Amino acid sequence: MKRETYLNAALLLILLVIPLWAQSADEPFIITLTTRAVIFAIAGVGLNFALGFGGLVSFGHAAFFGIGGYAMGILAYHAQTYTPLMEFPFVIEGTKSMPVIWLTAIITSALVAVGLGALSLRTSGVYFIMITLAFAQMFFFFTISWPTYGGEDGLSIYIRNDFPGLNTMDPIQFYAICYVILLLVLFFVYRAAHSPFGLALSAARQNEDRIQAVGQGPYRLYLTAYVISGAITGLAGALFADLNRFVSPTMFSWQTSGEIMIFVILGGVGRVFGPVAGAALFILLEHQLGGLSEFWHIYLGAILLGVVLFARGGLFGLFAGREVAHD
Amino acid sequence: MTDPILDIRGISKSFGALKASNNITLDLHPGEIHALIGPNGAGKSTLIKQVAGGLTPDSGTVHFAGQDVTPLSTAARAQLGMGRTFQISSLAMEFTVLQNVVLGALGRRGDVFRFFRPVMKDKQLLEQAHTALEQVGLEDFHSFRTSELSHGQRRQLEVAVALTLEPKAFLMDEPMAGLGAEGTQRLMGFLDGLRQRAPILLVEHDMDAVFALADRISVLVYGEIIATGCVDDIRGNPVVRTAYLGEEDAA
Amino acid sequence: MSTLLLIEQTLNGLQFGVMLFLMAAGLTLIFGVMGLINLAHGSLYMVGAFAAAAVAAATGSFILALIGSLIAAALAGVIVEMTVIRRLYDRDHLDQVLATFALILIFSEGTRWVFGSFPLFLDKPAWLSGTVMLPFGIEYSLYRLTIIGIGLVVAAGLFWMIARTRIGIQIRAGENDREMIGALGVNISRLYTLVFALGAALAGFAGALIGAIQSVQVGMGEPVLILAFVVIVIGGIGSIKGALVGAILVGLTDTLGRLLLPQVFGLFMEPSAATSVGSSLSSMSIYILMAGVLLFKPSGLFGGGH
Amino acid sequence: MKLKQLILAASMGLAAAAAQAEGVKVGMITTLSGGGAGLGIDVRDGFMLAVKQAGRSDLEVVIEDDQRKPDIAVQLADKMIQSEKVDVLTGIIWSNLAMAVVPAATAQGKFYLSPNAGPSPLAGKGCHPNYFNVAWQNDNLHEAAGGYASDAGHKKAFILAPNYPAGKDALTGFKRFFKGELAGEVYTKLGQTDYAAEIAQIRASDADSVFFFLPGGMGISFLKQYADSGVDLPVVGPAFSFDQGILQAVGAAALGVKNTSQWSKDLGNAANEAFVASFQSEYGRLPSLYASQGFDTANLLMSAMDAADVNDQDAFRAALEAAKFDSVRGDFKFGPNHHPIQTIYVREVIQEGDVFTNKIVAVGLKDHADAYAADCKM
Repeated sequence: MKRETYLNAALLLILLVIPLWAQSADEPFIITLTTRAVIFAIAGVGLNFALGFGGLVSFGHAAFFGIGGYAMGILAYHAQTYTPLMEFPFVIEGTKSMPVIWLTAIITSALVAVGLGALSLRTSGVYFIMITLAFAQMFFFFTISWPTYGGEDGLSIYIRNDFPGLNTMDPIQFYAICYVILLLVLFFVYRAAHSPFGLALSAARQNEDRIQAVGQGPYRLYLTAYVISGAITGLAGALFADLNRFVSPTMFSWQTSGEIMIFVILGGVGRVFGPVAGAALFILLEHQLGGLSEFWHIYLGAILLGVVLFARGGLFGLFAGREVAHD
Repeated sequence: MTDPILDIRGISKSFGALKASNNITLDLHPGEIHALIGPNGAGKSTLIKQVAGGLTPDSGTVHFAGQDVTPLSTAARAQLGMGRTFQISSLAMEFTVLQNVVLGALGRRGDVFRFFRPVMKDKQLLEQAHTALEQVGLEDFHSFRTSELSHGQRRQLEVAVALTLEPKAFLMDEPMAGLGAEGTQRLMGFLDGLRQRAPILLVEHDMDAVFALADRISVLVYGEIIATGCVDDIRGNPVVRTAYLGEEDAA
Repeated sequence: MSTLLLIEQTLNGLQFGVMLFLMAAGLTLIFGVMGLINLAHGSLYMVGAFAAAAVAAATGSFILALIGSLIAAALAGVIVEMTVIRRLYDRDHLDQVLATFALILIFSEGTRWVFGSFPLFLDKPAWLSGTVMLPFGIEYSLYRLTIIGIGLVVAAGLFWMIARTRIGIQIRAGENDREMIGALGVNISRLYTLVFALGAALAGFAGALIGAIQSVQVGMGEPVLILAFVVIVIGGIGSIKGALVGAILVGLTDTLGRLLLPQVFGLFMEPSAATSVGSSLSSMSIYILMAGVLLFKPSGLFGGGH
Repeated sequence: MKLKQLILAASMGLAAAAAQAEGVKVGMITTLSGGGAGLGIDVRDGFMLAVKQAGRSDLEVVIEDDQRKPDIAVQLADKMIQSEKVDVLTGIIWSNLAMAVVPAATAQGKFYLSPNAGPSPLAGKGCHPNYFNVAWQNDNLHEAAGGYASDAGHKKAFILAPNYPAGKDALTGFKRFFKGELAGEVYTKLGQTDYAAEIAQIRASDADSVFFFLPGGMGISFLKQYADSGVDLPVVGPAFSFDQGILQAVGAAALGVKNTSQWSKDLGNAANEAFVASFQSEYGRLPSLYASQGFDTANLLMSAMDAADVNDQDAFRAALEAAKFDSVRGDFKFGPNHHPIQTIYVREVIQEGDVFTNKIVAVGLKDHADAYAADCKM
């Protein structure tokens, strides 16, 4: 067996044991913190699909994270205030149902990703990094100045949305939902990485001439990867909004894009489970360093710098060695 | 005589004042190896790009298998059956040897937008891949990472990938470059047989190889075809001797 | 709306653009020569402003403060280049983005640690205060006019340096072919440090100039950084000429957009809604401009093959 | 998790006569790092000064930094409620963070005392019996500025604010009390630092006065550029751009500007004089508006602790409503929606030696309540 497999299993186990322990020790906040890590992990897995497998360095994934968040915020807000979302040409009501919200988040993010991706993928390299950043900034400034849904104040949803048969306000039950979604997303991404599409996408990242020479255009591959990536990150955004029962334009900020990128790089670019490790480590650092000093960002910066300079390949690179080719 | 598979009709391409391709006409018939030679900077790479796609000529057309492919992308031309190998190895270096060849077979089959089936367990693809590896003699190396291959092995792998595409014609850009004498011999033997499966447009520096293999030779100098003919014609052509071979001797 | 206002706003747009150019020039040089995306460029801008504020507080001289900003930012640039940046040249953009993002965190919190959480005081000198009358009865801030002047002089100096001096030749060589400058017998690592220090000094200088009419505070660099990136992407990364054109374009779009968009919407909407929609759109205007440029020229207006 | 939760239990064991069986645990979520940290630090220092002076053993304060990020604030509130099991929350500076935290906290039966933010939904339809605002409703200072501008005889005002909800509230508040007409109304980009375009519009308009709400660095930038523009119309604004923390960074550019505040360091009551002196000796700087609000919040809380047990929510709420403490603002009482009814003063920026500060020059609105109280049903 490969070491990477052990590491993957260990990660999933840790994420299972910690909340269970916290539940028995009556430390609900630890559960909330772990939920946060799991949701960030989903966002990171989403970005990793474009960045790790497709080599698309998107500095604007906050756009999808935010869209997912606002999908939740807007639907739940209308349900909360008993006002229809839209009356013409047909009535759309708000909803408090999580599955409906997730589906909306996924579809909306995917649609936006089709548009943004189709435009952004005309560029490459630094230009791609910057145009994705610019699109996310457009969403950021738009939501800040768009009064209907709270502008910069954001939207508060007082009670978490519903999932059939569960009490979502109970931290451990909400955690269970997020954990299962993470598992599903990981399963999908793992399969996709080893599928025909995954092989072609990876080849396109390594060598565009090669993929063209075997008769496949890289643009469609990239666009598909970008859309899937955006949809997953959008789903994470909806969960994040439900965790906080709150959405605001901060979800669209460029720092959010940077953080999602950090999860991926900390964990290991192109490793299916990399972002899970990265997000968990990030939350741990934030939590531990925050207690050390008011100036804890300095330490965070130093650690990030250390990872980039000396631990290439992130945590997975450190513990599982160079990626083994899949046979 | 049969219709040519590849028919390049009067293509020209300029970069500013530089005429990289000047009214080039060239064709490739079934069963032949047509070699394209010329000194450095003659415009061979520019010509190959216009044939394979990626660079649109200013004027003129490229016909392939009876179809005008001038407006088509590289990928579309490959789909039609243009099997290309590159001057500088263009392989997915992180992949294993087998993955690279499976990629070729997959590209040929065309169903890349499948997200759930493990591609490396696809019997049909694996079979085609292994066959191609055997043909170029790389079967023993199938589990090697591509970046671990020697220069010559990468060349062989490029050919193997091109084979999986079951092309109607091969476009080979200096496949012998960097191969040792033994490697060159082996590849030459292989190409010799290959021409029966599909004709080859061969851009090559190695004169011995060209004269030994080619059915016809075209000489490209300063963006123009100065001569086309069989090996003996070219050998005896005084224009070619001064413009090209003489230069080669001096160097 | 009067023509006078339009002219004054155009001057404002020009001043804003020229300031952005000081930032963007360094950024684009560093990318052109070393192939490095430096997110921490905004931090150097901040370092310049804080150094100027500290020197001005100690000496009371604005000129000394400007010199202090140049030295401090260049020094910070040299230190960062030699300790961190140097290791990033042959990494991919992803590593560069993350590492320089980490540098932002370190710079920002470090500055707050040293100077505290409250904004610092930095003012223009008395002899640059007040307004001047320009032709056609335009009353305009002397200081802003000075910034435009300084910016144009710096731009001219940069063009001269690149076109005429030894170091300029090396920079151009580096932009075209990174291996070639090694072959020319140039000490590459010294050239890189020099270019980085030059970019840093320009950013710090901009920070000091602008700090005098804005607020010297932690985090002041990031908004400018993003704008500077927009500028160089529009202009074409690596091109000084592109940076200048892009900077002026962004400066004018932003300034005139803020003035004109609400008025345009006022033509067919009620006033407060027009103000609101117009302002929203104008805050997005430069990003729309950038997306538009990239759609038609995917490597910027003057972009080469990067 | 260890150091920052500066847990401050008092040293003196001899508490007041009405000591309770068990103490009160307060969770303070405020901005201590990144941009805008100065405000949070002032609130914290003001609050902790009052706690220290009282020297109680039954009051425990847990402090956390929200980094001015709503999601972090929500997470910290969860932590305070779930793990720390606090009784009372306080500390949030920004309206958007308050909107993220307060409704959920009060819904879970916690008291929330706002030392700064007062978004309008929480004063109107979204009010809650457990939510008390010790500072002001967001519109208050702007309303006073509008009132003052009319009193001062200004007929045409040019008004500007950032394009976000608090900015819109500000202009609405100003217009509510300003009797003249508007020469222009401009929304700027949030975080904008260059105001040349807006100043040019002011110059081109026929305004006779300028009102602006630009908190933090935006206000510093605006004032410096305005002072240099040659436009010399009188300026009115809320106290946020003129508080002690940033006035030094603006410098002489702010001299003479009128600003409205419910507090000023020269307010002549005994509690305030003692507060200013002790704050200065404790921290070596002059207190700001925010520090005074933090100080008042702590004293309000402790006055309620003296009167009732926090576990008896109704009694504790009644004790908070009574507001029996010596506010540094002089008289202090709550309206029906738990927002202050207070006098708002007009201050002028002056120079005292090397230091720029404010002095009271007029009363803006006396015993002013907010406009949303009628919407509050509780």
